[in-house]
Amino acid sequence: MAARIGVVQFPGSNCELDVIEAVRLIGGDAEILWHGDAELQGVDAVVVPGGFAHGDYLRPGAIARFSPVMSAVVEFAGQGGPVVGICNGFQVLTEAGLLPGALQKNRGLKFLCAPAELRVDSTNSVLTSAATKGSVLRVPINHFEGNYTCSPETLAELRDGDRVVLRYVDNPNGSVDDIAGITNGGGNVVGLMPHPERAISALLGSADGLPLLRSLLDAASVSV
Amino acid sequence: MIFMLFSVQVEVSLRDGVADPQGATIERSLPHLGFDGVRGVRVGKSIRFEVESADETAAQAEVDDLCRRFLTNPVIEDATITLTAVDAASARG
Amino acid sequence: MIFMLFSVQVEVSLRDGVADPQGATIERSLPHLGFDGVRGVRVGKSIRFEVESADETAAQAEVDDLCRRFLTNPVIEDATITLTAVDAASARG
Amino acid sequence: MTDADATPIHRALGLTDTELHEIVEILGREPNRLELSMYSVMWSEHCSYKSSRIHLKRLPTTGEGVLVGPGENAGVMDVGDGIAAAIRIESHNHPSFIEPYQGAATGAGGILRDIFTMGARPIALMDPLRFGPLDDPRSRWVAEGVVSGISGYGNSVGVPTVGGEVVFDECYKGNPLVNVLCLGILPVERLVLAKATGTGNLAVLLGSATGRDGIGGVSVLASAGFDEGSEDKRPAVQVGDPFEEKRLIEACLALLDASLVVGIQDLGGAGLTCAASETASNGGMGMDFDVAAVPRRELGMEPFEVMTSESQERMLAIVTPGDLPEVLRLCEKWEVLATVVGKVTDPDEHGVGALRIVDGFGGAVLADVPASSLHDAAPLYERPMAAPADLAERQANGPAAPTRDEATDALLGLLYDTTWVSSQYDHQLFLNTVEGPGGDAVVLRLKHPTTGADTGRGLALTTDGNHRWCAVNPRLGTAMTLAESILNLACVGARPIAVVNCLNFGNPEHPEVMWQLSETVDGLAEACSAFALPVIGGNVSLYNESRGIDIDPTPVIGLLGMVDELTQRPPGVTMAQGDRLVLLGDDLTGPTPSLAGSAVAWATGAKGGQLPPFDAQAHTRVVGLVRALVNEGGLSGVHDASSGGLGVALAEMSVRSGVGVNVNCMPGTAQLFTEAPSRVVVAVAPAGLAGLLAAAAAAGVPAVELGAAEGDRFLVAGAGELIDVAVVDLTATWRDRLPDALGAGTTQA
Ligand SMILES: Nc1ncnc2c1ncn2[C@@H]1O[C@H](COP(=O)(O)OP(=O)(O)O)[C@@H](O)[C@H]1O
Ligand SMILES: [Mg+2]
Repeated sequence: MAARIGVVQFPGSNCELDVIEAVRLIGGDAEILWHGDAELQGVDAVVVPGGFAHGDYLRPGAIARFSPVMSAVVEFAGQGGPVVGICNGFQVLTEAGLLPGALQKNRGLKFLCAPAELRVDSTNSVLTSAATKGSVLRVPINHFEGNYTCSPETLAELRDGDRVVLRYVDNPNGSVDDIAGITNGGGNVVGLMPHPERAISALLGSADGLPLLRSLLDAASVSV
Repeated sequence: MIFMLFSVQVEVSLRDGVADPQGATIERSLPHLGFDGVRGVRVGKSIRFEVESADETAAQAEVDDLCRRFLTNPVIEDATITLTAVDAASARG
Repeated sequence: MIFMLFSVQVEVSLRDGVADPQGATIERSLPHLGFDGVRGVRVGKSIRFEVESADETAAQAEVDDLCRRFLTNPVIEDATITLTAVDAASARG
Repeated sequence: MTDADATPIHRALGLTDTELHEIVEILGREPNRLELSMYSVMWSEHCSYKSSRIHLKRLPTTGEGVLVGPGENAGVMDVGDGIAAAIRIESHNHPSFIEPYQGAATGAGGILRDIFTMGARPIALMDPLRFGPLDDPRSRWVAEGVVSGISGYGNSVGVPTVGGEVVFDECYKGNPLVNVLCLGILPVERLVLAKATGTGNLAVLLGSATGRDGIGGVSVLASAGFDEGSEDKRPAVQVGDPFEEKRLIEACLALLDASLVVGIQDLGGAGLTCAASETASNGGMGMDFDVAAVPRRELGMEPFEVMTSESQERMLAIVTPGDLPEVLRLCEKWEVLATVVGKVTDPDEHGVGALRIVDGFGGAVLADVPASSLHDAAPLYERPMAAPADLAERQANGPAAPTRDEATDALLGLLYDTTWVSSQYDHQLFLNTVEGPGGDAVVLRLKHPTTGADTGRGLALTTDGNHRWCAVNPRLGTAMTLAESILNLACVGARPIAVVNCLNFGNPEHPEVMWQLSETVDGLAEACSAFALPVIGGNVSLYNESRGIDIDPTPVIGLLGMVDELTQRPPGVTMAQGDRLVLLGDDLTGPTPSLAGSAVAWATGAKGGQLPPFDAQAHTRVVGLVRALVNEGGLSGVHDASSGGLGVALAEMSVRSGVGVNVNCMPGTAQLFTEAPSRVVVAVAPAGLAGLLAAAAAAGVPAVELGAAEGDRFLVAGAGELIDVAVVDLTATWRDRLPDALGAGTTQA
């Protein structure tokens, strides 16, 4: 039986179907988890996808983190369940306290939709376990608020704990320490600004998101 | 129970030491527009609303809580709250 | 010529009657977060900076102009300006 | 509009005395103020096309695959596999001048609603934009705000903006053009039209509460030019809410999927008046409309304000009473406000349905007009037209070609990279974008809208306008614009299937403008017939003028095409070290070509002359050859020579690939900068050269080997050196122009 990935849908989410398409492409099962349900329907992993949950009004993720589904996601993460937040999903996970730090407006104060090169700096996470440490992946970014910010103490913890999983080769948004993606202490919760689901085939310009998505599917399969 | 109406302004600003890309961008572009001598630009939010509460203490407590849990992200933001009682006559208006 | 330093706060708010989708969305979500009795939420910007000018009148004129030409679009926004002279000692600080 | 005002109310509302007289004829009595304001918005230029309608009739609108032509919210084509494509283009020019961010944002919002009204999921936006010159601060402010507005709205609403145009010209200084095109897809069987049928059915208003936004906007903003005095009209600005629109899209598509909707119409210009009367009259019915039931954002609104407000993000759905509970449940899920505001009523014995505005069902009747009269009885003007008096003189006065010494600077002056704009737009959402912004045309994977199944085919899109050509000769210029669009599609391996157009013109009360419009329509009609393409929709934007000066005529063409087998990315605007460069469509042996209407001529203010000749049959041969070559897969790069001619085409291939160019057969600068149609540069590996030239010969297409892609300099020579510049310098000029001018981040968001 294929691992089942639940993809959270808030009003205003927009990458949920793309994530589902990408997961299916690599042989996983994927389904929508409606934000108003407090149940995860027994999925093996959760993706909080990109988009503009609740319009990103007030702050990205500020309203979304109060949705019933998020209590269930927090509980699932606490039990070691794999949870990945992509772009807006990363913002939601930081607001929900599952990941430290915050995402501010890009340094250049512009929305940026562009290819980015990411270096895999740690494979100790559910999103990077199947990638090669030190390898460079071409994966698009698509955000206005992707400028990762945290306190010096948090940064030290992230570094010391090998928790910065992806770094930009050429920092596009001003993120501290070129951070593109981080994980929690357990390696089971990952947030990243780039969109691996957009890099799944040469026809679309890159297939470099596949090792990341495969890592997640592997992690999800463990619990199947 | 009688409720009182308060008019509230919350100024949400970035905490000291947190970089402010918006402020920096405005500051950088000002000389090109012919504005000199402006510095230290910081951009925050101003959120205004009215709240009904039993009394000023209760209102203040509710707004404090609202700011801490929702209106700010304490990792990077601070809130300054200004609370003003609205008299009943104007409240009906 | 001696210049004075002023600390300025500009509150940029949407003009009356102009829709404020952000404020409306925040207001709609509050009951779900357990906050009742809050209404009329309007979201604006708060911009703080310091400006050096010959005197208060000149400073006020410059900030007025800055608001009109750059910080707001008068078509949909109003600015409320608060100007405070900063004494020289603290200005150096 | 106070009673003390000396101007009669109808004139203040923009109605002429004759128009008032007609209203009295229709009603058999004097209209009241509510009725008058309803007629005034519906009979405005924006809603009634009163100046352009008689001309638009000349466009060919039928053809293979056309499911819905002009007259509905969007045109719809059958694209196979049970899928239909809905497409529409619209302008938001005047609002964008006044409030660039919101003007552009609400323009995007409006066109999206036109698409999902048809039952289609919007999958792509395109934004052909035209601004004043970059050295004008106000134009920079407008450009920055417009791009931020489209970015802010389009990204957030979750529809990728996959392409568009960015043009700067003096003529747009006081009147920018912000056109937006939207493409959607739907299962053929889900197609719905804006129709109210079934007596007793309910009209349900979905979406935002109604405020005083844009009251009088249609008549005041869209139907009169403006200059310094514009400030008076300012409170009419609308604010967009992409989050509301996103929920509205999801809710409406959910209603349609569940077959809960009899008819549906978006609220655009003329707001509720338009939606209520249009659905009723399209269904041959009447409607009782309860103005008191409309949820409001502001206190104290008058019925006429509610009925003409242009508050954004609203839809009117016609549903059966039995389905109402399920409709309300789905709307609640998506947090979309839904309110019953109307009831469909029977027409009278003559088949005329009445639109009655009531204060509560069964309450006072505030207005009572034949629903169809608001549309069908709208005035139709045959406005005077005249060719410009100095036409012959202008035509005789062609531009001179740049000298050898001027050539390098002339080329550098024409280059700019539009990535500054397109990188602010999500152009990849939905995983369809195979070729996005920056290519000759957009290519999107075609997946089934509900099952997601990949068809292995692609949709292609392009928007094109050329005000320079059309200023020189509106008729031929428009035909050449369509031809260029077709060639753009060929460069990505696509064949065209349908045309939409946005006609941006000056003041229709100027006879010269009406002549331009008429010529344009004829040029488009002729070209559509020549290429067997139907026009399935469009929009007309008039009064684009400032201080009495009209913009150059600017028809913008949107072209939809198909890629029949989408297995690889098109070669793109690029080339590889060592490639041979070949020009197709011209062998450079003809007489010295005209530079009339070219970018290089415009840069020196030379706006006369006669356009280079255009031969539709020769064009068709080039298009067929290029499409075949692209689909065979042997090219390493391809780019048509359009704005800036061959010089700019080669330079763009060079900067995009980082490879130099060595061309040594250029007879002169005229050949380099002419914008003669039907010319394409292709890059091939040396081994492919002979085959390529043979294919051109077999297709009857003139061709010439230009030289090589090599080194790190951009060298063009012929009988002597024309251009010599390092690729790094060429690249810096190209890449930095927009960031340098517009670079500071947005403060308008
Ligand atoms: N230039 C044109 N060519 C063809 N059809 C046009 C043109 N301009 C407008 N139309 C058609 O007229 C109809 C009404 O347009 P419009 O009033 O702008 O629609 P809406 O009510 O949605 O704003 C549309 O179907 C549109 O496609
Ligand atoms: Mg419409």
